[in-house]
Amino acid sequence: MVEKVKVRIDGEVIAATAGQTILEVARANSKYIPALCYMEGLSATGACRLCVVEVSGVARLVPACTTPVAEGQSVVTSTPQIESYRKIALELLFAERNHVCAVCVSSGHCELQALAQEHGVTHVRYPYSCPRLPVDTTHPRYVLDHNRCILCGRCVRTCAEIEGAHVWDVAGRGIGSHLVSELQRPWGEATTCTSCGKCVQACPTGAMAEKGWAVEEMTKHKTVVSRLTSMREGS
Amino acid sequence: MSNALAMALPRVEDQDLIDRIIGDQAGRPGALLGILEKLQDANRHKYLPMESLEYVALRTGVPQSQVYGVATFYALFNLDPQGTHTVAICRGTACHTRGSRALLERVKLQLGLEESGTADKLTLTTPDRKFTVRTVACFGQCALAPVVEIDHAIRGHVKEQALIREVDLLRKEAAR
Amino acid sequence: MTTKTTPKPQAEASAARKLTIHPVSRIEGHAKITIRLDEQGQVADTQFHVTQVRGFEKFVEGRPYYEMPSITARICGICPVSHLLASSKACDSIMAVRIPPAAAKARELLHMAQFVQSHALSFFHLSAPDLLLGMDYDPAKRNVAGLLEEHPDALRDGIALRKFGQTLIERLGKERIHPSWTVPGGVNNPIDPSVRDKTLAELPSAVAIVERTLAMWKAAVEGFPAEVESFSNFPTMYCGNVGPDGSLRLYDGNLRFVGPDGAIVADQVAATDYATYVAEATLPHSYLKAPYFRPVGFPGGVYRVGPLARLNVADRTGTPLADAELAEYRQRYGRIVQSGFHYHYARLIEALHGLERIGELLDDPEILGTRVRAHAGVNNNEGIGVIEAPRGTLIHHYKVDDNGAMTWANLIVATGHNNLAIGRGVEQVAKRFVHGSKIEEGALNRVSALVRAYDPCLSCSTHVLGQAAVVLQLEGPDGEILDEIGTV
Amino acid sequence: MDKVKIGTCWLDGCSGCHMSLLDVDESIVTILRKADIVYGPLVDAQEWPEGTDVAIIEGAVSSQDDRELVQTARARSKYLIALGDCAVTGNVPSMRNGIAVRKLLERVYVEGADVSAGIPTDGVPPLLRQAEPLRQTVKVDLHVPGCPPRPNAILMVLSELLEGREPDLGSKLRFG
Repeated sequence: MVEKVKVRIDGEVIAATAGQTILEVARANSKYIPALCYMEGLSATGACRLCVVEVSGVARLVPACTTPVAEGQSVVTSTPQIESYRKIALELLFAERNHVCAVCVSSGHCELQALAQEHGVTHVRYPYSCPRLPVDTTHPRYVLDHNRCILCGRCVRTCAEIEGAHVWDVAGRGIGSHLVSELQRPWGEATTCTSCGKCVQACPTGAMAEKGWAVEEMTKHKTVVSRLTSMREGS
Repeated sequence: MSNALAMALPRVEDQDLIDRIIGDQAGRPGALLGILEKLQDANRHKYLPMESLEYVALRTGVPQSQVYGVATFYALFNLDPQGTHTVAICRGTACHTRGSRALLERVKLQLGLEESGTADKLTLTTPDRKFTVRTVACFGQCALAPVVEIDHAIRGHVKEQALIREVDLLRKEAAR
Repeated sequence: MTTKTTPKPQAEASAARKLTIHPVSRIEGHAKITIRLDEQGQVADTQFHVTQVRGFEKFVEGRPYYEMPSITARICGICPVSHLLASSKACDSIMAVRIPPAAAKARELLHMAQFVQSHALSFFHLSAPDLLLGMDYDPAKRNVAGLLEEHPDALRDGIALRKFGQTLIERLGKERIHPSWTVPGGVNNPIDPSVRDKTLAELPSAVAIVERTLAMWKAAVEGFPAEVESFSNFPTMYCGNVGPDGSLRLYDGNLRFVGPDGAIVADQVAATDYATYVAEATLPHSYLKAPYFRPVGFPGGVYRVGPLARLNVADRTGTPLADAELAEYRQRYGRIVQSGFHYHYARLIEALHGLERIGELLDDPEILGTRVRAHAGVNNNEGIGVIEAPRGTLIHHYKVDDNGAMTWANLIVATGHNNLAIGRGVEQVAKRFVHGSKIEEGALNRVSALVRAYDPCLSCSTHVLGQAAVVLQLEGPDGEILDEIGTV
Repeated sequence: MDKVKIGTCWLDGCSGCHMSLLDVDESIVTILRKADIVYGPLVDAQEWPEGTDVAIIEGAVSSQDDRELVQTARARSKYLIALGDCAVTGNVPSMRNGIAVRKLLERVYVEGADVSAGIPTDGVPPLLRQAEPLRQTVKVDLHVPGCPPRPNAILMVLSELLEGREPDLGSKLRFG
């Protein structure tokens, strides 16, 4: 039994199905809400806070990717306050690691870089933490550069939910959090990795890339995850 | 897979222990935390060896990366062998303003521990595994600042000289 | 906010003095010159300081080798293409590939475009104010703005020539500065025929500019006898790349070293053997290391690189117009040209050669070939790339582990090779022009102009970590600073 | 009307942003008619002049000299532009930041020298611990990101300023 609800997004009344999230409904109706950790076909985690929206009757901003629609709900996707929060979130992502866009394999094809431009982030107002982080080059076909990881977890969920291998997870906590394969093994020695490369395609930045592509050359096939999901649902 | 597993397995008696612990916890949601806690408790050096973590993953079906994520998220768990004695120095705000950093540096010097930690948690163990020095975010005893915990006993208003004496005493004890 | 101004202690009657030029202006980077005077007010000695260091050799450790071309391009925004290419060549050698012929030609085309723009910048934007307005011209106007007033046609020529080179770079690599077109294994896109057609159409007017400028230069140089005589006018060795037939090679070739008299000391030295001949010394007063000719030793093994050196080293340029100019140049100054002032002349001849090579490469049907990239993993744990940058020989030397992570890097840049010669040149020109307690601005400018003649790329030089502007400081024998021109 | 006084300099950068400025080609003539370049690599001024209208700074702040120069530029200029990623984010120069300065210098001048090894100190400025964006040292009025910023963006910024308007970069520019 599919229950229908009516919600208002940026003033427009939209019919939706109960259980859908605000983000899903918005995107299905060509309303743009930015997001980094969300990826169609994966579970939502509400980690990056870029998709925050205003919901009538709720005092704080809520992440659109994890908030279900409800009858009579009124959603606003962009206000000066929302935009300023999104900008802060983006700036903090840059400040945390060493992105150095100019010499990144994903420059020009990076979701973080593009979102920063879209939101008019011309500089970061916080001091950079400049951690010294390794690059894992041990896998024969792929590379993991921790300097460019934003801990969105898309690789973790892709590997766990789509490939079923769950090679990746996030270890540590706070500023020390980092992506880990198995028990902190070098990627090339991870026995559960099938080398399918879907994590690389899911990565929004240059943190994961195919080996051998030079700066600016790494373009990703972002739809691989949603295509697989929809094909499986269809079968 | 079988080959890599064979190399990484813990000793047979440890396997038995892990199997027993897992058996006790079987089916409980969030069982992993309890398993790891018991495992660390049973370890002579109070830590979780990599082989044990791998075996836990194998037996519980929890992915290795998730086991590792849990083991590194909680400050309670150690991935390195701990010393016989533990000196935990608080670096909460109150203790910090009352000179806990100097206490830490002094103890490190006394025990010949050199490297400095940059992460939010610092744990250093002497090569002879007699002492582990670590920092703690807050003991909740701010009125007693600076606070140091020695072998699970809290000391308040700690002075440098008193701390040195106490650690020296433990060192001589350990030497006997 | 407080501003620190440089202290300027007054000269006491007796003492000898130190003079500092800081910044050395109209150069590509940051340098400082210290001149010590004796009690008679004569130049006792000088130091050429490069004052910035950046640490590329260290911080690239751990990075995948195939990122090196783009990372090292950020050493220099004037000749990023040189670093892109030297680095790509080092990477080709790590991959153990021979890149497709179309890719080699495409890279050389990009390189020639850079030669043209870089030589245009050095000649017109940086040095022409001295050469056309005069060494003693009002320093407030001795720059491109002054050129605009007095010699607008020359300035327009300079802008147009630089634009020709930069536009070709942009057409090939999408960006004028830091294009990412050149990659390990070749280039990442074949050349579109429209690039060839547009460039060939513009080529004649670029050639005309260089020919016009050469004619102007040949007349103007007569007005600088003292500069010709004193700008690094001393015997040194010279180094540059030549082809198997001894002709000038800028993209490929092997190293040749010649003695002060032109005798060949070492020839057809492959990139892999560079270290047999080149060693490096640290100077206590500069962040720029000083390479020297290893068989002779330090500090005697001074050699020069760059346009003057290349034309001394090569038997011919290999293109007709440039060869005709080279013949006239040699007729005027001899087979081995020693004065550093003639770097300008040599630079113009090379710009002409660069334009001719562009024409030749574009006329070659292979330039449009579509196989332009070889793919491979790590097949060598070490790779060396050598190229002639506009300022001289550039060496990239890398070591990687089996996974392709950089474990070690050494970069020897053109201005480094010239470091010892510039240092000695500063002393020579200071002794010729700087006298007494009061420093004349014109004297100061000549010291800077000597540095400028080498077209030192201090951005490149300071890849290790530093920066150079020129401060001229007059210092007494006991070290007090008597006069200082320049700012920190 | 008086010409606008522009000063430019580069700190720890590659000069590419200055080259991108020259890449406006013939438009530089238009700029030169409306503005005087009172300091910078293209002119002979030895000192950053008082009363500068616009300071255009390329590169990160990496050495004592850099810090002093940018502070002087700030104190003597009405409007300060951070031009390019090094000035805006630290960019490639900041890749050294996780490494101790001493290690960096030793790698280059001691390990990397065949003779007379040693870290230069005579007449060269000390390095700062990190290469940092300008805004961590001085107040910046406008950030123009890019490696380098494209010539048309630089031309737009300068044209607006020469017309007395505050440039609005909106979403025109990106890092890298």
